[in-house]
Amino acid sequence: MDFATLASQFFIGLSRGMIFFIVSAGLTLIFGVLRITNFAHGALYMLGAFIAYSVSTLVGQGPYGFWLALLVAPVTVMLVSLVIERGLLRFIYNRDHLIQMLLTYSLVLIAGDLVKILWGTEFKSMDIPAVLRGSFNLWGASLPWYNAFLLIVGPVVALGLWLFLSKTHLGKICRATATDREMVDVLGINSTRVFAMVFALGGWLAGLGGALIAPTTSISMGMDASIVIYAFLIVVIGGLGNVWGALISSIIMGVGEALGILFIPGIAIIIPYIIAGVLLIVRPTGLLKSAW
Amino acid sequence: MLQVKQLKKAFDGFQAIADANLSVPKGEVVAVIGPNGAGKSTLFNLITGHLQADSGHIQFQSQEITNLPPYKICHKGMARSFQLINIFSSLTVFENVQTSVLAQQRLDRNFFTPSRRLLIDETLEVLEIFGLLELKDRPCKSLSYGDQKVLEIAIALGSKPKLLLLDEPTAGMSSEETRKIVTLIKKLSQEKGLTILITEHDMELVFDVAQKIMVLHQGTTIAQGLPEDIRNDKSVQNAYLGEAG
Amino acid sequence: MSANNLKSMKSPKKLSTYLGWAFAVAGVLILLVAPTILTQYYVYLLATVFTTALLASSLNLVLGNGGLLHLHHGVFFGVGAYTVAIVMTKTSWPFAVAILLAPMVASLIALVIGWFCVRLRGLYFGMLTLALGQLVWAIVYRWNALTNGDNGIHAIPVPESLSSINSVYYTTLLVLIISLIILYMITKSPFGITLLATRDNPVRSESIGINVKSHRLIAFVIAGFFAGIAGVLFVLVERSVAPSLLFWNKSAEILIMCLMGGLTVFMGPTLGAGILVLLSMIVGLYTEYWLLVLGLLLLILVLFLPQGILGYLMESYDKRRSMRGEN
Amino acid sequence: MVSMVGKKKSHTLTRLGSMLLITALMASGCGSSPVAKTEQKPIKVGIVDTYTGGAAVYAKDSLDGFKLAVKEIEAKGGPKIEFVTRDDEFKPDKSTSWAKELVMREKVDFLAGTTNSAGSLAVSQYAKESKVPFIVWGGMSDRITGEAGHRYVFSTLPNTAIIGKAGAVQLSKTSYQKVWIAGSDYEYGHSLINNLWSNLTTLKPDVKKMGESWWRVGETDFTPYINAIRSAKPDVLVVGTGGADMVAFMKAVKATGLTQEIPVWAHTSYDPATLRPLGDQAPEGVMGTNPYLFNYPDTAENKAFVEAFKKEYNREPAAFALYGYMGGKFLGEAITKAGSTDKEKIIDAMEGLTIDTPVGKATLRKEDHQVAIPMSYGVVAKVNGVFTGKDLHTLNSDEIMPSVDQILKSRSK
Repeated sequence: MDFATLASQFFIGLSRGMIFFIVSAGLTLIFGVLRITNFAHGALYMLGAFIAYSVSTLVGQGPYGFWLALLVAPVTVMLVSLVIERGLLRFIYNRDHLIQMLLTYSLVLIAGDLVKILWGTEFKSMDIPAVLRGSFNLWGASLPWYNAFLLIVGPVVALGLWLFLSKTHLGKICRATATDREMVDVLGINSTRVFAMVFALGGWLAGLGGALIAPTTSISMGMDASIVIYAFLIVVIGGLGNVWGALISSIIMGVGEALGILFIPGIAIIIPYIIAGVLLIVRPTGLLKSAW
Repeated sequence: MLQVKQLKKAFDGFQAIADANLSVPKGEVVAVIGPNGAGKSTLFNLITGHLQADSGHIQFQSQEITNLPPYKICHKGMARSFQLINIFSSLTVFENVQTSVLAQQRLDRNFFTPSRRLLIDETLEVLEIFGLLELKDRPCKSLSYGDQKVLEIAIALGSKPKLLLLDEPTAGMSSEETRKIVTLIKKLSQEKGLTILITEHDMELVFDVAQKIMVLHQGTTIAQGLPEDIRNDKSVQNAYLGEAG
Repeated sequence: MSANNLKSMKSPKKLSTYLGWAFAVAGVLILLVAPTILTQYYVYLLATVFTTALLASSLNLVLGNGGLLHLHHGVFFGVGAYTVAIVMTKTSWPFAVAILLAPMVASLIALVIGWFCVRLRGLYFGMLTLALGQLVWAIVYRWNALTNGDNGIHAIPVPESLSSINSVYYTTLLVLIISLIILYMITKSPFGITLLATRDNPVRSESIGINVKSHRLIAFVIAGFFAGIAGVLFVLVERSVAPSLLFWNKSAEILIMCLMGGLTVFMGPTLGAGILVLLSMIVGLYTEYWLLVLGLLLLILVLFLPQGILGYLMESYDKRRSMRGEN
Repeated sequence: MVSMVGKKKSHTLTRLGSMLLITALMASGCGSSPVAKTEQKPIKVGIVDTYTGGAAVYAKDSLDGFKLAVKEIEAKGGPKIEFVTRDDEFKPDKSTSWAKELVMREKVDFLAGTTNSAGSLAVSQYAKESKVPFIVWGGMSDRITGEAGHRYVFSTLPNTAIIGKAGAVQLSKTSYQKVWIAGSDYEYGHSLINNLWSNLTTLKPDVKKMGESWWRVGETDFTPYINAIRSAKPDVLVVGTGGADMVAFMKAVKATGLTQEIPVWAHTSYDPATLRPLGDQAPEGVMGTNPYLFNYPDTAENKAFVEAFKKEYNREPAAFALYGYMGGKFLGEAITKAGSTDKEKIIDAMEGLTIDTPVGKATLRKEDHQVAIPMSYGVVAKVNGVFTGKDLHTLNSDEIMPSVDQILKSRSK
């Protein structure tokens, strides 16, 4: 095993982790503030990918298609999330976890068939924008430009989230809500508005994840199921509700899986579960302090 | 019967219990008093195993019970009531007490005998002591606050304890209900011969029922002794005055 | 008050208890003669209902009675079914061994998973059941040599006497009834009452001398045991197994059944299982959008009938009774 | 934590009893629909297939192909064929449950379907028990007509044994020796690759396996796999992956420029279903095999089929459309040949039946009920600005079918 392979594999794993992070950050944020296990997060991600496809097809898969999709898809998903929150979720905030969970699961079932009705059964695909095609040489190994692009987007999103959580009023409320629900009520903050905004933000992140993954894969029904398990594992490992925990565990998961693929490629399929199992047995309540 | 020595407990750097010492002689009613935030509830939680102590010792009937899980401590003969109402909300009054009696008799792992046939008399006996017989088939949620508080203590008594810990048994009660509790405490102590450890805000009640008082201030035992000694203790007065000022 | 007086305080057996037995016996009698009236397909469908009902009822022991957010009960069902399948196709052991082994292996897996999970509370418990359950799924899916991977195991041999649809029907019915009686006895036993107490108030339960973690673990293992039995029944009915039995959406389906019938009522999950199995069949005849229908149904249920159908009926029955001044 | 009000008294028993009663009454109500018609009844086919989720695209194609065949048969005055469809959601337990409904309640004469191999195997087992013949046009596992085959199951699509052998024939004509194998970590991937490998080692004993990688179904990012494989520097990468994963894999091959260093073989690499979604991002030079293309073979029969299909559904037929179409055609011909609607006689007529199909003569082999059709092989290339298959050759069906001896040997195990 030469150094170049190891290094490039590391970076590829890191870029894989970035997608995980973007998707699971939204999930964990919703966990922390709304106390809701959002099974529909994967469906929102899938929706992001399909909308990204439609947008880029609408402008003829041209040079601007991807960038426009990257802008429009997350925002559309955000609006959908807002409708879900205002129309459904806000009625069940004081119900128990099971009820909340099953409500979001009902959205998974509905979304699956709706996507089929709206987009048909065929696999969709969108192009990688011209500037991000191909790969470049990294110490003798090659790294696709798109993965490098993800390595930039991931930290930008993380930085944005950090600024949001630590510098803005809403962000501070989010953190406060995540650590102590009662305090927010005591302070008399209009928590339903906060909930709506956080759920919308979570939706935006899911949509962004979907739009980012869209050019590298085939956009198909069922892509929600495969991501949602990853996102859940990551959120649990990181500590429920902790965005930075999600970042750390995304990286562990991405890099760990990539290295696993390099060293034990025969059983790559169970690597994430092994990582999750070991970490959860060592730290059953997550790597970082969870919201509750 | 109960010995607490140099107990310490901190939460995230805050020293809730700095140096607590307590000895409860058999058959007596002992009260722990102290200003708000003195650490009374924390002390109770440490004694009953709901919290883990950082250091120090708790001995019950000459046995080390420090940091044992609550259920083991309960089986050694120590039961407690809680400051906030802490009952089994979906069960009836009868079942609330029966659960406790079942656990005490180690029958909680019995799978096939219908529980309605088990330990009926024992449970009814406890309910009778607390005057809850008439209410026994009511869902406990439908009880008045005062009755729920009484049930709270009845559940503890279901464990047939040698030592009963009462955490603010009259908190939030009317004066009439409080009198009822006082009578109850005296009855348990005198007729049943129970050793009782109590925390209470109501000083009148404390000096009425307690044979011994321990004063906790900022997590530290500052005095321990007979009620009249405590009444005249300078440091105790300072502690209370300091809080007022 | 004397002991005699105390005794007189005990509730006498009510008429409704006997009426209940009468209903139960009548219901069982009807189900006993049902295969003579019904066409073969409905006999088969009812056998599926019985299997699913047992699975849902076993889940409800931990979910409804234990208050534990157990999100991946399908795993124990699948493990039970796979145990029978593997024993019958890969070994020469007799069928009796297979059916005895299945619930034991299922409860063993439940013991292992539960051992990790009962240390956690609430959502963490749920997430860990999900994660560890998916791990079991991944192993079953991947272990080709033992499980045939995603192809599943088919044409599982069962004894001649259990091969006709009618005998499968009666077997599943009998096992369901016996299991439900046992589960019912458990919920009414000290163990069951104590389980309710740990659900209502784990902290208080600890302080009255209940070892909450091990109590929950026992409930988890019992639930796994009965799910394993349901797995055996599944093999009797379908004679084939595939990893999809252990995938998490199967478990979600069971959760929906429990919720639909009502978590607080003993027969709720059974009703939910019956409704969902029959409904999925009826809807499937007309459209390929069953999952959409299920989603909408679940949405309505969650928003407007969270106590479930039977739970709702019981609530309104109790309300009417108390209005009439009974009790 | 789930918390709810639970007050249970002796009334629970009343409820328990009444519930059982209601269940029983409901059930007996359901059964009272009589099914009895005694006219000259057409043959009824019950189709169980996956119309929900990622695999729905295949079920749709095969169903459309089947419908076209039924229409054509009727137009020519052939036997009337009716059909109903059921969605198994890619769950094998649903497949059997629907198969039972179709046979017992709907009283179908034939079963057909399903894209899920496990579902196909499960239905096949029931077909054997109930003696209702089952035409597989979706499941690709070689077990269906191989070791688990029987009198009542037929397959009208090339299975993994055939594809694997075709791939081996193609690769045996190259000079590659060090092989890395990879694929989707499920039955289809493993079975295809195992078949390919065992045939390749027979045809070309000097090949050497360097290693293997397996990814989960639904993998979105193939770069870590490709990077790892690249570092091992094999002569050729042989891939068995299907469906949506195939498109994603090809994208990653292009993005990493893998073909410039390591040649790649993958079944259906130049299939329109793979290439169309890729747009101009298809990796040139990827070798592959393919059972059917709408523009290959370039024969009048194929053109007529494509024309008819396009007219009906406004799109070009893909491979699964052909499988469904052949399923319908075989059934129609067999009914005509048998001159009866008796299932056993139709089965007899189907065994060894040869019909004309868009890809030439196709035979349902008598011994194992597996369809034998030719297969093409070639590479992905840009022709006139469009990505398609190039250097196409045809492998005759007798070159790529596993021998009857082999099948019978595996069945006797």
